[in-house]
Amino acid sequence: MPKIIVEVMPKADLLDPQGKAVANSLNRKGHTEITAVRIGKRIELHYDETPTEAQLEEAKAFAADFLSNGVIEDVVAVTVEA
Amino acid sequence: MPKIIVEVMPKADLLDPQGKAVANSLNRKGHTEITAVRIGKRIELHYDETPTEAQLEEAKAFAADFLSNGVIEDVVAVTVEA
Amino acid sequence: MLNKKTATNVDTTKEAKNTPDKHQPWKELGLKLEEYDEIKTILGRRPTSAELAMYSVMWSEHCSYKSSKIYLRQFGEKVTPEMTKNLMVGMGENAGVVDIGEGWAVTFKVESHNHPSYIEPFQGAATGVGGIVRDILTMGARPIAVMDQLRFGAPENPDTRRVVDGVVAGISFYGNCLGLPNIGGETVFDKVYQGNPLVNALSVGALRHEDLKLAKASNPGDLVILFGARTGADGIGGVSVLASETFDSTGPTKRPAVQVGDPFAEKVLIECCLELYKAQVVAGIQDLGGAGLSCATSELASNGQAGMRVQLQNVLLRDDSLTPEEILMSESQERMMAIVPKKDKAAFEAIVNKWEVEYSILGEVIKEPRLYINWGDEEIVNVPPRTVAHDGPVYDRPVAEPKYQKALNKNTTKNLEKAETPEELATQLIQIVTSPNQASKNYITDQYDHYVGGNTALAMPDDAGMVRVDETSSLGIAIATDANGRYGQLDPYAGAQLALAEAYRNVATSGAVPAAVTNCLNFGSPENPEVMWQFKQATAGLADGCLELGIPVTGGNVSFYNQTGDVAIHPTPVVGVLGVIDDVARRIPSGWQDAGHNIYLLGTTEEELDGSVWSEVIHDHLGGLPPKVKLQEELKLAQALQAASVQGLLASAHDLSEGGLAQALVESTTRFNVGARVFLDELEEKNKISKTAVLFSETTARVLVTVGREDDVKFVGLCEQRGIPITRIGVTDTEPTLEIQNIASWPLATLKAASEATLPELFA
Amino acid sequence: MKIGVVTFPGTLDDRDAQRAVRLAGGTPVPLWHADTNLHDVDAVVLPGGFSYGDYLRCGAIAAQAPVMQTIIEKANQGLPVLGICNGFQVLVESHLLPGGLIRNENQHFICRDQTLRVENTSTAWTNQFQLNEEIVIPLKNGEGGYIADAETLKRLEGENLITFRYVDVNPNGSMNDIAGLRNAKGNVVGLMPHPEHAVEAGFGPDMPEAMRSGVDGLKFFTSVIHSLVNA
Ligand SMILES: Nc1ncnc2c1ncn2[C@@H]1O[C@H](COP(=O)(O)OP(=O)(O)O)[C@@H](O)[C@H]1O
Ligand SMILES: [Mg+2]
Repeated sequence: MPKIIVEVMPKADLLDPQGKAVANSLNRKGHTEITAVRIGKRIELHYDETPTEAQLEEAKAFAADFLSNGVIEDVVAVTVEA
Repeated sequence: MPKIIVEVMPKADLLDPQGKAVANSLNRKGHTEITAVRIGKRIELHYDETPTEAQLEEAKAFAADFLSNGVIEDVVAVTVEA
Repeated sequence: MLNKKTATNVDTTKEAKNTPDKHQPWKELGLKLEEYDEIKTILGRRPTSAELAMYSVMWSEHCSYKSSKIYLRQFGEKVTPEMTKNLMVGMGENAGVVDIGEGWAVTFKVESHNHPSYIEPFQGAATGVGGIVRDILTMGARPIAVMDQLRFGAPENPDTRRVVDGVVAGISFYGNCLGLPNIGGETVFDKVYQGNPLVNALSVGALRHEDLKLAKASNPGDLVILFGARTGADGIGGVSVLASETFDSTGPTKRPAVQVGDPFAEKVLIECCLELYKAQVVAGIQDLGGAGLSCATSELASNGQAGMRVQLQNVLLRDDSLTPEEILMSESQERMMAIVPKKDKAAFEAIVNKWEVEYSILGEVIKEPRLYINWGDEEIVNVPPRTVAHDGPVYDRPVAEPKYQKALNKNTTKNLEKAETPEELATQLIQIVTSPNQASKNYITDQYDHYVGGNTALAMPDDAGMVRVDETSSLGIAIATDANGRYGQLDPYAGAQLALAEAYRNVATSGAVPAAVTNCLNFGSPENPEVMWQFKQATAGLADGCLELGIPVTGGNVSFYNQTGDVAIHPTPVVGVLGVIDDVARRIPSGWQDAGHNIYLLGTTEEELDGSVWSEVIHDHLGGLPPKVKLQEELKLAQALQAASVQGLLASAHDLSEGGLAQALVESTTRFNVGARVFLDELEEKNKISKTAVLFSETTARVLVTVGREDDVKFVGLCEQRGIPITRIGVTDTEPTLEIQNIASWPLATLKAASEATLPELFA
Repeated sequence: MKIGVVTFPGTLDDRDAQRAVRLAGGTPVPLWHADTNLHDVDAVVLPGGFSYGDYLRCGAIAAQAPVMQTIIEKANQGLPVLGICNGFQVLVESHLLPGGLIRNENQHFICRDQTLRVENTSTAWTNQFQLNEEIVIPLKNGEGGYIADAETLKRLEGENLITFRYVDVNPNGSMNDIAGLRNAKGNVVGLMPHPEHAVEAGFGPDMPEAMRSGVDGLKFFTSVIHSLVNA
């Protein structure tokens, strides 16, 4: 099924308590080489037909102002998967 | 910074209430060509040095049994980003 | 939206007649050969695969109560007219309904979601809450509160954390998101629940008398409408065998066994249903829970003594690949089925559209008591609905007293070493009040919203939860639930009565008048005669106890097959008692708020340590006989508390149960940081018991109260007049210290911190 | 005085907020998310709950609702708006207030009686409090951790926009102990704790004097009525 995939991460300089909790837990389990964990979202948008260039542009726009909150998050990728 | 990126999605057969709510909202805004939305996680593991093959294997293992819940989620990708 | 599957690979009734000898996977679906033969006799042919799906799930233990039915009957039989005069709906419906006066009624019920909560604790517990709330909604009521009764494995076992985390988060997620205050529950750790935690959830709802709804379809021509979430492949792992039989090449291979909940969808569904009720456009309504559409269609038709014609292709799907059998068995959450008169169709549609709830018309009610289900043009189900929903198999399974029972009962606490010195007693007291089962449950209950609605008068950690039902009159209800598996193991008959007595006492302690009972009977495998004996004893105990206390059982739930490997859990009959209070402002707090009050212990303390927390925590011992059941004394005590509450004589009341007097003293003082000086010598002498028993005995029919100086004479007189044993054991104090004379003295901050540290240390 | 209380699908504390308005002497007016008409209300409360399930981000989907477009416009013109918990999240997602709210530091939903300090009394919703008054208000949320970048925080502190701060315990890891904010004009106020759950003795938070007797939340609603009367 054709998709657009939007990836959103918490801003690098802001707190990510969930990532911190996971990092602590992995460190406790002995994975001490992991210095930090950040947890973001992977959002799949499904389409019946391969999305057009225009639809991709639209998706980039609503990824920036609805699927993410620019105050605390960054959109790190918007890609088409045919 | 070297990273391993783990991507986790809700299992296709199961309800994804979050994706459903976002799909409805996008449809209401006129993006009716979007047939469904699924929302998963994008987890970044940070390392000081580029992770080794062995560390990638380790990450794959704990991605499957700790970072995701196999009963309701699938790990869709585990990739190194140098 | 029609399903893309062509009707040609569907097993039709016509096909069933033509291929009588076709092999069917009845065994894989959990049916016995006799049951399969019985289905063939009913139908006069082999069932279609869709019919087989329906019968197998509706005749399962979970849906048909085939092993428990003959025992549950006594809840309806051991009653007096006085007991049932306020019952608007008794057992047998989704939930019982009790008239509480002023035109108000309440409905409440507790249900288990044990097995799903072990596989996937978060979703299992979440959907458990969702399911019980829909049962309450189905009666026409607005759900007003929830409670949860939880039992986990040993706290130190690493898997316990996974289950605790998931279950608590799931209940918190779903209940909070629905906007239902969580007003209480239970949390118990015991290794017998290691591979089989118990997750029971209770919901209570309120309705005006005229809003009562029943799950029945009786008027021919009325529409059958499915609304709410779409149907997907949830919770049908087991039916895959049918799919693979029917569609070996094209069909799906493995379906998920779990269900995922969407509390947001349920919240919208609640508001939508309440608006539909108000508009009076539904003639009957049923929630979809276990057994999904199989259950809803057959029960509605059977209850209404009518039939139904259904087009299964009209079901809105989340996933087009579902087979008809899977659609019939799907346990997708947040769905309801309404029976709507044709003239009300437009009004119905306007309301569901307003709430953006999806719906589809599946068919209509017919006069002939037969359920016809079509898949396109093909008939795939043609059955008498009663045979699916109500006339399932009934078993009188063998019972046998467990072989270990006599030895267990003989192994009393008599010879266990008892503390003598003040130091030893003080150490044991701290060990007990900080043990996981006795320690503060704040770590869990702080994750639950108890404020939403603005009507919560009492909640955790009070003895009972209490909510206001009517803002104008302040009419309210109180609920407490209890069960003690250790007592149940020692004596299941008494164990059930002790659970009842404690819940009853807790409700009375809050100032409410006990009015009705619900239960969730958690047991091992009914195929084990020893378990069946426990079940028989427990149900008899509960029914006899209710008769003696004069309050009816209005409904409940049975959960069998709770075991780790071959080892059954302790019998755990969770009993919920509902009380009514004319004015919630009159509620009695359990914590102490004022200094200078007299502290009284009501009731008599006996040397009863068998099965106690003391025997568990200090000696890791379980044996002997549980505390004596004293229902007549419970009755008198409840009436005295009631009278004292009406006269406003009580500053606080707290029931004594697990952990005995010591536990109650610590809870009452630490609650609001009001200290006490306590002297127990008189108790010891008067009751001729050991110091250990004074502190830790679990004798029933006891309550700890505090009374202001000005009410003292009156209150003591009231108790004496009613023959309630009363002993003054101390006085509350401004000093934030609990001093037990001749034993020890603790700063309250220390006690509180120690009690609150236990669960976070284990699970945070 | 007509005070609108918005109901989104998934809103939970709308009836509580209406009760609070009533107990303060105002007239509550229910507003529906799909409606753009505010029915001439004099002020608006965005109550708590899980609008649209709080999916994606808390308040994100609600911020797109038709009623919010009107509220944003009127708020910018000075209409008093109070966002409580989920309502605060909606205000943040609507950019009427800066920053963001993320999962509590301990990863759990938290329900507790919380002490707050009122650090700003020149708003439509806090003028009946004393400056630096400490009040007890129930807090209940899963995603109440306030975050903002360093520059925003500096501005909030510098311009005295932090209206409520947690006292004794910072329950959710909020930066600078922030429990609530106002906008520059003081007509828009948002906070995580729930004043509407502290308006009626017997059903409020525990207080030193007596169990469940706290009514500190009432002043939010008498404040707005006062400011409207004196407007
Ligand atoms: N232990 C019990 N005591 C009394 N009634 C019971 C008990 N178990 C089940 N029942 C009653 O049997 C009926 C069917 O129960 P159940 O299948 O749990 O209801 P539902 O179909 O709503 O889930 C209900 O009326 C329930 O109250
Ligand atoms: Mg039901």
